Amino acid sequence: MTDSENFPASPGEIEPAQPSAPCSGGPTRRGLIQGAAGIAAAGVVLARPNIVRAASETPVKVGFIEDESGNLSIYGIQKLHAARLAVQEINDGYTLAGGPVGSGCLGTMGLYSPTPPTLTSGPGAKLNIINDGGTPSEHAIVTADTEEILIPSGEKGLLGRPVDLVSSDGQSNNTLWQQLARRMIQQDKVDVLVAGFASAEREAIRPIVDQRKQLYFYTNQYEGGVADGYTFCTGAVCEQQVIPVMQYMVEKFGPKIFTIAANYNFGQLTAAWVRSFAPVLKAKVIGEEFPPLEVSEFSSVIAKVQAAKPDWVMTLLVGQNQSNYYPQAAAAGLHLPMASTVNMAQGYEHKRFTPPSLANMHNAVNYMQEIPTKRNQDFVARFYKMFPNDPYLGQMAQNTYFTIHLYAKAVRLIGTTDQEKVRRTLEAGWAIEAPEGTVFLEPATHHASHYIRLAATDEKQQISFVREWPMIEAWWLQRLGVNLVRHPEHKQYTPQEDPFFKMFG
Amino acid sequence: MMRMLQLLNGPHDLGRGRGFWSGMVLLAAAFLAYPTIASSFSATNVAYYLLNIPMALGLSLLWGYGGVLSFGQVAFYGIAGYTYGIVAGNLQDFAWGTEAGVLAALLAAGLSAAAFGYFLFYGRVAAWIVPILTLVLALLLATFLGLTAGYQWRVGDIQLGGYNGMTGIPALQIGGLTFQDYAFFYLVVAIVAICYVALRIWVNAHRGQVLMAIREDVLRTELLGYDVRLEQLRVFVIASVLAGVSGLLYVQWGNYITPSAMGLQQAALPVIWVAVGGRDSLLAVAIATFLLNQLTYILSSGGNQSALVIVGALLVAVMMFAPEGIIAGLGRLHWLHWLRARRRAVPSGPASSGK
Amino acid sequence: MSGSERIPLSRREGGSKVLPELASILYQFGTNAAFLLLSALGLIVILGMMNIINLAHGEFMMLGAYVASFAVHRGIPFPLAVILAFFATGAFGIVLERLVIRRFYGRELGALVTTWGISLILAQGALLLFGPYMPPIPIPGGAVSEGVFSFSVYWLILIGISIVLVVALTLVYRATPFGLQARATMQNPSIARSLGIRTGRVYMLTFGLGAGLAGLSGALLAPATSIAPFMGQQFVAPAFITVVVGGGANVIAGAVGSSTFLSLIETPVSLTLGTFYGTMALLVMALLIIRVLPAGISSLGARLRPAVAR
Amino acid sequence: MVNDAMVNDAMVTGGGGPVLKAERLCKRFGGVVASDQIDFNLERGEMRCVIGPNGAGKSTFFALLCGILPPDSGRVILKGRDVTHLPAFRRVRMGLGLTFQTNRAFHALTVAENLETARRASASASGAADDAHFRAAFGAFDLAASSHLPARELPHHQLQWLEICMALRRGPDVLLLDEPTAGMSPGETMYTADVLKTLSREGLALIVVEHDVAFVRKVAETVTVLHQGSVFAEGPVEVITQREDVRQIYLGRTREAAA
Repeated sequence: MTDSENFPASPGEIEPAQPSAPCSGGPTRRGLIQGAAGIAAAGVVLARPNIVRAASETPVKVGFIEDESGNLSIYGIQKLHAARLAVQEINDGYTLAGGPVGSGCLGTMGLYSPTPPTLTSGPGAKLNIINDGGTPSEHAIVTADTEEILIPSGEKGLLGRPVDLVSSDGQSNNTLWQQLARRMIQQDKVDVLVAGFASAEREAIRPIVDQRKQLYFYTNQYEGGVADGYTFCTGAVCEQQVIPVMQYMVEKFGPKIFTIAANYNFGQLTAAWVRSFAPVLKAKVIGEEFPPLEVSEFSSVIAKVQAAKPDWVMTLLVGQNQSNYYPQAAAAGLHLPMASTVNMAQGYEHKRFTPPSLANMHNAVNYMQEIPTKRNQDFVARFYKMFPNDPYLGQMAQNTYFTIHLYAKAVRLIGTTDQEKVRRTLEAGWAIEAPEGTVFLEPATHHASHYIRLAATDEKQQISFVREWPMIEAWWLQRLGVNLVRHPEHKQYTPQEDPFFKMFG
Repeated sequence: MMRMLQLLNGPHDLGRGRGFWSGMVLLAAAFLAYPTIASSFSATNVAYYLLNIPMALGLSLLWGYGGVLSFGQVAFYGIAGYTYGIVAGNLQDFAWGTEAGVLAALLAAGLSAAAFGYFLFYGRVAAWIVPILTLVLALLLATFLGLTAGYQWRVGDIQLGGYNGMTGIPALQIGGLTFQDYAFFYLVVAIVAICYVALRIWVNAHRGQVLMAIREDVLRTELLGYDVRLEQLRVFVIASVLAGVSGLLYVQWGNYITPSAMGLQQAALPVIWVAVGGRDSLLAVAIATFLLNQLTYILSSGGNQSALVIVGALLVAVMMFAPEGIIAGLGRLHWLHWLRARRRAVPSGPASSGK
Repeated sequence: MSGSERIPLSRREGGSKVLPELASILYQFGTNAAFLLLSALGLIVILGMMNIINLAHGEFMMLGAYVASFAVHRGIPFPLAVILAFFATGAFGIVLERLVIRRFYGRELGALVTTWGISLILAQGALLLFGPYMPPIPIPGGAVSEGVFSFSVYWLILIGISIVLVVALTLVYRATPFGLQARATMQNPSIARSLGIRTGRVYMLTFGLGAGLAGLSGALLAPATSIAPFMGQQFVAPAFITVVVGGGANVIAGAVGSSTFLSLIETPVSLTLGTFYGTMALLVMALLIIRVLPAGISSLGARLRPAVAR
Repeated sequence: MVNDAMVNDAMVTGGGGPVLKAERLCKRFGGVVASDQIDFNLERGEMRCVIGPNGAGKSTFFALLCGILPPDSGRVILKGRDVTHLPAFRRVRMGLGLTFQTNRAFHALTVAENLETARRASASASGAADDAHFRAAFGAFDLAASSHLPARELPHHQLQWLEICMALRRGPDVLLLDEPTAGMSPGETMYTADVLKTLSREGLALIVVEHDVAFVRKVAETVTVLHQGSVFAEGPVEVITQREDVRQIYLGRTREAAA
């Protein structure tokens, strides 16, 4: 239990809560969302005014499964702690700024538009692959300029009930994950499930989630493609990370790319993205290597990279064994610029590895604790006040943090924890002021747009952010025509199902 | 029929006689009645503790009765699980599609065990190489399946799925009945009961005696005129098909399987269950499998990270202080009196009258 | 200590393209072989001399890496830390032998299962005690370059060290009183005992030596890997494959032979087809060897006591 | 099954000549020659003792005859059929029975189960006449009373007898016994000798590898002496045991071992 002194002003008396400032500091999408905040779009979103009820005995249960032991625990413990922080803040009477962005637009659009609606474009818009980056352009969104993102929610807890974090350790064991998911859903009857690091874990529990119609958040960065009516994915996906980092690397270092990717789902799929989008960026993948996850000795990979002479290397290596690549490459004198979507932001390799193993590494991230904005520094301070001994606060932890706040906001708005209604409310389209920046939850795809920054390391593995894209959508599922509001489905798409990728094998 | 009952009551497992079998019937009745008081969640969980028993019984037969240790039974568990996923997944819209999946899965487990076992037993490798090679087989399969993430790795409509595994595996359907929740629980209880009874008859029948003869003395058995290689291969195939039965039940339970089901830690578990229970008693192995699965679940779902340490320590302690197994040891204590009483009834003569 | 300087091996500008290619292949071959040999060394001593199949071998290597990491981050120079790892892991091995392993002489399968239990305890115990990872050890030495390729000095040193270790081990077993006693005990424990050799002590020291060598290898490989509780798993398969393929009457020669042979297979396959196929080739090769060369296996098996069943 | 049928044919056609025959059997281990050009013939109904000092190659010869070891060169002919490349269990199915130097009955099984295991070794059933040997031995050794005891509870000599009965259970034509009386008291040894002699008289061919000269004198007609892997002498028991050179290698070695 932390004290609340480190939080901004304590809310005095609890007032009947307004829907916590819908759209305050939220986005306005020119031509689309203007004034939308005021329009209480019927049926779905504001069906019931929010009333603070008498404190009830039954808490709101947030089910939470992560790996607190085993191989993946360096990520799982971060996420658990971030979830604790979010629950603590909710119970202390705080919320993150934000609200439904288009109660009159996007949610409705999702329900009635024949083509999937997006935030950046209306119906029938063209595929907008890359935001130019840098300064917001005519077509970019207007982000909130507030730095005070943690604001009083008007009540302690949620709907007058305390929020409980029901957490379990999945121990990197898929069978245990299934058992725990069943227990959370069937026995603990959690109101929402926030769980999953590895894609395998998500895929292990998704059938159970679907069978029981459980509201489920997956907060990890992943390979993309999950289109599931009961699942919301709030982490970054390939199109948000791969293409920005490639664009930067090609501009800065040259067009010849060598990809080293873990030989499993994430690595294969992400490598397919790199291969397919290189021609779009006038670059070329001149070599690819897929070492198995078990491999920890990389001399032949390193030799191949040296022989191919690329301008830079895309490293999509995963797990303990494969992280050996970096010190081995550095020791072998391979000092090419590197890009990645997995390292640093989660496993804080730049802090763990001795320089210069991870020097000259680039990663497009939606969050790292080094982000120099005030809202982030406040967040980092709150986190370390609660967990002073933690080694790092990473991307997935931040995603978990804002996701739980987002859920609480939706519940507060609709006034019930009824999962079907909360899901419908979330499908109105939401913005939330996360530590990274403004994040939009897109109704049609159940994915989030992110504020993406390009983090680069110097010789001493210090982080600097060399470019930023204030909003990149998860546009790929939109391109495939996924509209979960109108056509709920329960599958994971792979790039092979998209004709664009087929052109590149 | 009487002969079957006699064999069932035979000496090569714990427990005999009217009292024991009444107890077993009561136990079975208790399992059958369990769903009336339990939630479908608890029933599903208990089904999980039970569904590994066929694999454990198979390993008990192979190791405890036959003296051949395999670390790779999970390989056949996985082969059956994946085969069922592929066949039943492709045929699920047809009548008898899932049954065809079951058949294909058991065949795949049996045939692959026969092929692999041929190399092991007809190559007459040393006893300690069998566990190492079976382990290598399991790891090889796990590695291979982990690499099948690409779109090219599909059979019909079914994607192998690499590390993320194969999802959406259909539940078994017979007629209009789909084996889920309570129905699945009953299915598991029935299969476990059938496996136990059948194996108990088997070990007390002639083949079981030959198996124990091989465990005691390979050369002696061979020089009685038995083809030891064939006998070992036969029991290896039976044990692997039983592992396949568990694999089948597992994919029904979770509608899902990943390569990690054949990984290093999973491979360790059957050996632990069998060793802790008492490898030369089917009953002890079944009980230990149930209890240890429950223990692991309780420890880990309570957020306790020391589950692996505790299970490992248990294994070491058992191997050091009770190599015959904890449950078998306890069981023998109890049955000792009964045995002694019985022995007195046997005319004792030859020991003294032999000259 | 900085890995950034690159010393050119050859001064010829635009010289032959063959030489660097050849050097690169040789280097990879050497590192692959050294990796296999180092992974297998401790295992081979324990198996060859005692008939104990030590499935906790990977965890002994993990212990060595942990000790080295501790030492290095308390200011002890890396070479000293490696030696410390040898003695610390060796001492741990001796304690373990006295407490547990000695009950299992003549019961190979019992030892196999027990050491597996020990490996679970050690790995998860390390996680509980020290957390999910240890601070890394920087790779000593820089790199030398030849053409477009550059090679890690440290791996070159490791290749040298593995040769030195093999020679030293051979000398210990050929030319010291302990080696003589060990070989006598290995051939016939009861006769050795009747000749006044304290076979219990020989077993204890042999197990300690095997454990120490595992720790030494773990410490030596630590800079090239991430030091974590489950790091031992990555060595288990290569180590056992090396041992099973090695076989032969002379364990040390067997290990040298099989690591050389396996890397001869692995290196070209990795280079032409990819790392995945390299690893697969290693595993498939092991299975084939076992089937095609039953003599290798049987000569290995014949040395085991005749207890075929238990 | 096909093989068994062929084996049965061989049994039918293989009458006449010696029932078991070894031709120029050689086996070496490294530099040690364990068997050196051994020629050996055993007639039907013959009782032969093979003796020799420790290390003379008796056990190797025994292993070569029953197929535990493959010979480097030479042939083994059982009932007229070349069995040199047949695995041990096939030779057993053809009519070879044997016991080991150390007792190797199955301790976990009962006496009855041990015998049952021996009886059902293969599909090819044995004739009723052959069964007579077993019944005679079983009666003589008085094992019926302990049928339901686990073998581990039998006294030592009865275990030896049980093993002989197991070897006889399927009605072999040739019985190979490796030191069948090791560890028995003199009384038990002589009783065993009597039973074996009876069996031999009833037409069973026997080879007994032995150490105990008293026992050899009692049972054998012909004795083969092995020394350093080859046949040193062969002949009637009275002649051989009187020969000075035989006594020398035998006693010399014995004295050495005692020293």
